[in-house]
Amino acid sequence: MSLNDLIEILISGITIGLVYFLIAVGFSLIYGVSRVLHLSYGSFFTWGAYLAWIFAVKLNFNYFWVFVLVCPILYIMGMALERFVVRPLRKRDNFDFNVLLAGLGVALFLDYAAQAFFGARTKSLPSLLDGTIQIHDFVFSYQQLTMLAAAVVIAFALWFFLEKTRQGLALGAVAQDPVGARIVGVSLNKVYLLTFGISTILAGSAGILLAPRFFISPLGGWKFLIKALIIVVAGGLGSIRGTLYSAFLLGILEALVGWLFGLLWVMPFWFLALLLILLIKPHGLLGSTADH
Amino acid sequence: MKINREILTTAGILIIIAVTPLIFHENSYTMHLLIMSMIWAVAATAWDLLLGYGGIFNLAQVGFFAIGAYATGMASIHLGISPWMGLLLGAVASGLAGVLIGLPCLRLKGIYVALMTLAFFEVIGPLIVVGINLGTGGKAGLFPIPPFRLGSYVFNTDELLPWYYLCLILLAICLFITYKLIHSMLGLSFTALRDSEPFAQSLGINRFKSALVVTAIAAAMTGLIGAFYAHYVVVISPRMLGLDMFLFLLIMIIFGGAARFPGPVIGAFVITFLDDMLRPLDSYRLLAFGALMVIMIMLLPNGLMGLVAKINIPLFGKRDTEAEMLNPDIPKTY
Amino acid sequence: MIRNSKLIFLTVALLLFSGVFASPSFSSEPIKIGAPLPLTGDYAADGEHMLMGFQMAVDDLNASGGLLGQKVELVTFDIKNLAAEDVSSASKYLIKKEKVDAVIEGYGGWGPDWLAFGANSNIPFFHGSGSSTANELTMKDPKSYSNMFQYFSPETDYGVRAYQGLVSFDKKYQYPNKKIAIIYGDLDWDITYTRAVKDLAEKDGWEVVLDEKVPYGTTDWGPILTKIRKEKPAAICISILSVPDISSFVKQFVENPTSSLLDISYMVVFKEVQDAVGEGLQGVMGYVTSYVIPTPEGKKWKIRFKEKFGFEVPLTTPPSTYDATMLWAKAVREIGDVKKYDEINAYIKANPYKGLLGTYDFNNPGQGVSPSDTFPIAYGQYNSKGALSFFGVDEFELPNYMNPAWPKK
Amino acid sequence: MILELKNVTKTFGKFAAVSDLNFSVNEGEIFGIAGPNGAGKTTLFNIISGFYRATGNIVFDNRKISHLGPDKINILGIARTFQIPLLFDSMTIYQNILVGSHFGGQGKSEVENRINEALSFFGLQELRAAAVANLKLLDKKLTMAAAAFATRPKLLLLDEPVAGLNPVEAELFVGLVKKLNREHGVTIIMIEHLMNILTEMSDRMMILNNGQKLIVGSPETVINDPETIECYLGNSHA
Repeated sequence: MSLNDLIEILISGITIGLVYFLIAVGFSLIYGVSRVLHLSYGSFFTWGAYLAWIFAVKLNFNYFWVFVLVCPILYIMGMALERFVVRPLRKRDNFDFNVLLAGLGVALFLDYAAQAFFGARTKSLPSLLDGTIQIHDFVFSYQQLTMLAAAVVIAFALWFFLEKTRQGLALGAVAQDPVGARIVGVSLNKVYLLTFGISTILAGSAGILLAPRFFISPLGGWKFLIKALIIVVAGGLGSIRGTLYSAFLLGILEALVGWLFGLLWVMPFWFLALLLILLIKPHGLLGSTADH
Repeated sequence: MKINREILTTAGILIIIAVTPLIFHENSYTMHLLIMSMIWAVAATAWDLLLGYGGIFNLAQVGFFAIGAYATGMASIHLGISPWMGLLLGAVASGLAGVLIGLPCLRLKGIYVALMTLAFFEVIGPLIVVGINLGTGGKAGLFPIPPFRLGSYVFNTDELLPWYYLCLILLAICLFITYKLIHSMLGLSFTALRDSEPFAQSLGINRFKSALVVTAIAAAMTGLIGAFYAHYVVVISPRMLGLDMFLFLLIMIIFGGAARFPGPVIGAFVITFLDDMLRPLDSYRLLAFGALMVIMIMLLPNGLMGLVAKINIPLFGKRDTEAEMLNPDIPKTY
Repeated sequence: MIRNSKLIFLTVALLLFSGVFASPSFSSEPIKIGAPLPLTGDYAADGEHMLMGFQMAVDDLNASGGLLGQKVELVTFDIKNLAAEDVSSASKYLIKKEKVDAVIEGYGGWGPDWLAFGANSNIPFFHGSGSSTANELTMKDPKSYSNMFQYFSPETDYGVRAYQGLVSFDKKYQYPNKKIAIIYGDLDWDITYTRAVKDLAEKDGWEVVLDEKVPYGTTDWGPILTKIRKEKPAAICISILSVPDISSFVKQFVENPTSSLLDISYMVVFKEVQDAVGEGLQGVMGYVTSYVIPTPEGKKWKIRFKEKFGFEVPLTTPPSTYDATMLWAKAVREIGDVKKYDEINAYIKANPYKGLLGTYDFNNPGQGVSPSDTFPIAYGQYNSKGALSFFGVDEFELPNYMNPAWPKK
Repeated sequence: MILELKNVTKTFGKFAAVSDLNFSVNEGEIFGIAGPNGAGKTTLFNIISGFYRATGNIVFDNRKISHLGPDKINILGIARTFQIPLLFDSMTIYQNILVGSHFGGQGKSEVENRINEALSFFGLQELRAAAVANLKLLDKKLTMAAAAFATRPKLLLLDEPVAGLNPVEAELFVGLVKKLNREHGVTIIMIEHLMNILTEMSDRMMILNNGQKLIVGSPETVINDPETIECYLGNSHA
């Protein structure tokens, strides 16, 4: 393996990592704050892309307006899910189990609703920016760079929101200790609503950003949901920083395994990596040890 | 064994299944649906042992089904072993796989078990494809898997009655095992762990051991019926690991009632026939199922069996209390 | 809340039972055609197109007074992700319950599955698997498979055609080396097809520098592209029957291309790939399993299709299911009784049928069509307008060949 | 000496919930633990009963137990209750106690005896077939204690057993605890917020603050100790 090969593999690993971070971050947030394993997350990813397709392709809006229009819709969808499905279940026994299954039901519904509205055939979104740029021997597409920029912006915005705003701090408080947070006057329901809204925006935005690269189909979200699950577990449930690390770790692993053994071996190796991480650190790379 | 609602319902179901061919044996499609329902009934019941009774979110159950099917498929095609041995082999192979998966996964807690086993489930398909040199048949699958023989009689696809009663026997065996398990001390232990893990542990229950044993048993039952499935449908391929079976089994459990033995059996029959009835809806069918799944969870969390439990039948004395419904046969005296 | 939940129940119940009553009833017994199709799941997109071909055929038959004076009715069965038990259920449902008089499927069992379930009856059974294994199995046991007809050429023939297509550019393109990269999905179809390409290439002295199987669902091609850029092969042949997979491959390849001719096999016909990749697709090539031959009837049919469904007919899928339905209908008319299955089968086997895509000739031990002058496999290339241009059908004259969009380095 | 802790420390991240704790409990005594919220009392119980792994050494009945899991520790003879009733809600009272008797108790032939004894000791005979989900708090707490008792513990850890009970119920419960100690010789460690109950019952007491031991001694010495007073007053000012 020459140095150039290695660098090229690293670049593709990092690109894959970027994709995975964008996909997994909202999933991580929602589990961290509300302890909901959100199995319909992948469907919102798909719906984000479909909504963008309506505005960008059918109505010919530019991407700025697409985001402006789609984000509020996603926010409302996420809040509706929390308010009408998750919250009623919260009061009952076996919350974890029921919410998991309800999530699967919602996913099934949303996916086939997408097929009913948009048809089963694959759709595509135009690139945000076309073209490539060459640096030394290596070529980057603007799409890749847009994704990088988006990942940085999202990571920074999330950090700012969680660390510097009142509502963000409330989210953090609930994530650490729901009972304590309620005692100091945080409304849990409001925080959960907010979390679902924001995560859904994150899922949908990832869908929009990645659709030019991966395309949209009604069941297209599942593949990414599964990957997001593995990433988030490996990183430590609820830890955004852990998600960041494990997304890149597994992305680079994917590129390496793909290069050395072939892409067929990627999933088996991922599984092995996950197994190893959890055997050494049962709560993932940066998972909190006091997880209830 | 004290006669109770669970036994009555189960016996009723088995008797109805046993006499149904008197009416339908001419209608081979209905017979086929009934056989498929029985297959799903076993798989759903075994899964419910983990999800409902054990509170163990093992999402790799469909994987065990495939392992059982592949064990017998590969052994009977490549090694020429008898399909009857194949049934046993399927159960053993899946049981072992259950232990192997359980060893790392069950040391984890709650939701981590779900994620780990889901990851494992996702990796079985790729492993089957990668293992083409070991005789898995790769993505195309294995074909044709030889049928059962009884003396000089060879089971064939034109005559479904022998398949039907063989499947019924397997179903009855699995239901008996499940019933006995739920009402054994082992059953009490994993139900206790589900209800309150810390309290159960503080009273001397070994969480890991209990979860491992029930995982192995559930996997073995699933593998057994997976092996039967392989011989019955003649062709198996990694396509069985798609989302369909996964989701449908869950819907069956929800519909019949999780931890409401024999709810999943009822769920399996209702959903299999409902799915067939809804065929004219084509792709809207799954839209309806998604909605149905959410509505059931929201409005009828204990499923159909939860409704059965509420019915008062004067003939059988007063209504069982909820707790007795769950564990009526735990010995009152030793 | 109680009223609310009742309302929900009512809605669901209505939704559920509307299905039961939706099937219309006829006074006289209609003739039923069974169509197992993937209507949900990963292959639903193709299922939709197959269904359109059937709808055209059934409407045409009924508009002309039905078949032997009886109305023709299509019975579909959703085979989801093509799992064996769904294929098995499909056969039982259609043959045993619905008692259809023919089964025609688009593709869905990859050959052997259909043989397993179709051979139990003698009703005419058409499958479009394009599987050489299916032909071989039929040859071994012609008696029990006498009702099975494969109306697509097997994948090995496409391999031959694709290889001929690729190397025929030698004069115009001047291959910089004799290296070829072969990438394929893990379906039997992909494996057998690329194996054929590989064998021919090696015989001709090409060096196969990459021979890699990839899983379906691959949309990040970085590691593979790194290998390609390292080897710089003169030709790349990739076969994976999925729009997202192939589109992302081309898109990511074009971002930093090597001077290789790119053959994306059958996926060249998909309009979605064209929409997704855009300009980058210029010069990409591939074979076309079949296409509507530009006769007057063919042209008329294409116009009718557009009027009915509102878009240009996709190249292969709807005309295939249309042809299969019509060729069966012709045999039924000739025999004069839809229930005389053995006679109908014998007729279909003995008499070639001229359809939209060419002449279907099942008169061979495998009972499958194979490519010929009258049943051509075409080889095509995207031209700069984004439309597909065919290369000569009889000989490779390459009238419209153009260099790929990416620069030759 | 039935239980001895040496240099026991438990940290969560940077926060030390219990730090360098040393104390011992004598066989047959009632040992009370008090301290402000967040002092590490429940964490200490979780360490002793094996739910948390801590550094340091714990010896019970001449055996090192610091590396064992909760089930093993229970079988060696330590049982516990929880602050909030964590019962098996889908079962009857009888079955709740059966779990303890079968899995925690020694000698399988004695299972039924242990259950009956526990039922009658805690006055639950009448309710034995009742589902626990709908019981009132007192009965839930009694069931939890009865199940723990059915494991035949040498040492019983009670985490705020009377919290949430009215004075009459609390008195009943306290009486049962004392009887358990006197008649069955069970050593008891008890966490309690209400100082008057604790001083009345305990043979010795310990005050915890910020995960550290402030003082151990007889109730009188502890309650008159200036550090204890400051700790409680200081806490109430905060």
